[in-house]
Amino acid sequence: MRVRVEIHNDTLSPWEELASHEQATAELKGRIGAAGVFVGTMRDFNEASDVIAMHLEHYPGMTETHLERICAEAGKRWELLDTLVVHRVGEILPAEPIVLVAVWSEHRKDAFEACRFIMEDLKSKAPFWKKETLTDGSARWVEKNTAGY
Amino acid sequence: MRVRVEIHNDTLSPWEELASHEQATAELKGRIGAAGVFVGTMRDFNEASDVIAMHLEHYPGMTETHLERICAEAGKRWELLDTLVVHRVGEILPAEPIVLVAVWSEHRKDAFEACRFIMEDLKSKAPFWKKETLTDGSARWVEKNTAGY
Amino acid sequence: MTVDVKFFASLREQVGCEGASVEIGEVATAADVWLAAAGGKPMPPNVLVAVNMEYTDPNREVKSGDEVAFFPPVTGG
Amino acid sequence: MTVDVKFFASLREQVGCEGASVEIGEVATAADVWLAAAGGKPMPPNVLVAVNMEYTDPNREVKSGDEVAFFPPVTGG
Repeated sequence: MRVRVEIHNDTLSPWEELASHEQATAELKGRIGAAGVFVGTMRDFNEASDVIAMHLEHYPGMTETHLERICAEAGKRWELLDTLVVHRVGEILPAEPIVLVAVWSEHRKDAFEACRFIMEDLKSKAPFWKKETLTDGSARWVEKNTAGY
Repeated sequence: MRVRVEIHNDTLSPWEELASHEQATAELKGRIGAAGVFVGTMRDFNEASDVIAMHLEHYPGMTETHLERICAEAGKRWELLDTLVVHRVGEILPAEPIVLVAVWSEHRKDAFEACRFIMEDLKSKAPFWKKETLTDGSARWVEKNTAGY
Repeated sequence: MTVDVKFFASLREQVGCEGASVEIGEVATAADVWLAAAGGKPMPPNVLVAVNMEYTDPNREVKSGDEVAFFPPVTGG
Repeated sequence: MTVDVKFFASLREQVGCEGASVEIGEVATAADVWLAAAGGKPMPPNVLVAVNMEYTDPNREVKSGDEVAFFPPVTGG
């Protein structure tokens, strides 16, 4: 199973990212029957406040390793051909994508379940932290991610 | 909630389709926090045989209505902002995408669950039928879709 | 009365007919329509029935002008 | 022995320090490293601990040269 994990400061264009990733993995063509994809995007509203910007911090080294490990774990639990995780860090504006998780498999059950599994682990364990800037200019750390199940 | 259902003969480029769909629904920007996407692709192998081509038939009128209704039903069960279903019919070759289901919502639970719900209903109830052409030139109807849970 | 009948996919090939306009008595079920339209072939047990593009069961009564469709298990996606 | 300490996110702001090289006795747990590095502030109960980029618990013994990181609940994705 292929695994690709990327963390970067640049704007994330999930659909372009997926198109170029599939071009780079053309040897899987014909074997893939299903792709399960999740994109998380910054909203302009969170916990009763209007949010105008966000800073995303990570733990260089640990974050990548953790994400690669969870993709490998997904590959043990389900029959997967390829997994891709791309996560932004740095300054992010509302409506900008934050994270892309994609999983390719022969059958749809594996793609659906593994994509959600990776995303839930990312939200609950991968070392990332968000600090939001509100309309009045004040900043606050997001304290906890909501449960996904 | 927005619903868009399309059935067509042309090649389906799911990532381009998603990019242009999001451009056309820009009024949702800032509210969307999650997108759940599924792409089903033709494999070159099915039920122990190499498959070289497929013909996909549908019931014009009923198929569209059924898909619109299942999107509406998903919108009742989950908090959704937008749903998109694009399905190909006609002649399809291995590695070509067959179906795209996409769901946009504020929170990830809704996107994951509604996307899978729509896809499972599509596989089990939407009037589409596949006829496969094998390497020896013979053709066979696919008799049943596999379970997705 | 007259109803419109459609057959899809493998069923169309088995019956040898894509669609037909069928004359039938005033009180008739979808199953009666099958018998009138399918040339005496018994209806396979897994056949799906739609009347006016809505799933229904073979015992559903049909009305004049209804579109009655028969098809095998679906295999899209 | 010496260990490398890192603080992230709100914890970095609370402690007022991003990272430090800390001298500590030969037998020490991650919690001991916190006490030595955080200027006497007690460790908040929900703090996560990683040694050499692996999650662990505060009672884990550390070795010379280890990288010991403390951070609040994660909020990525």
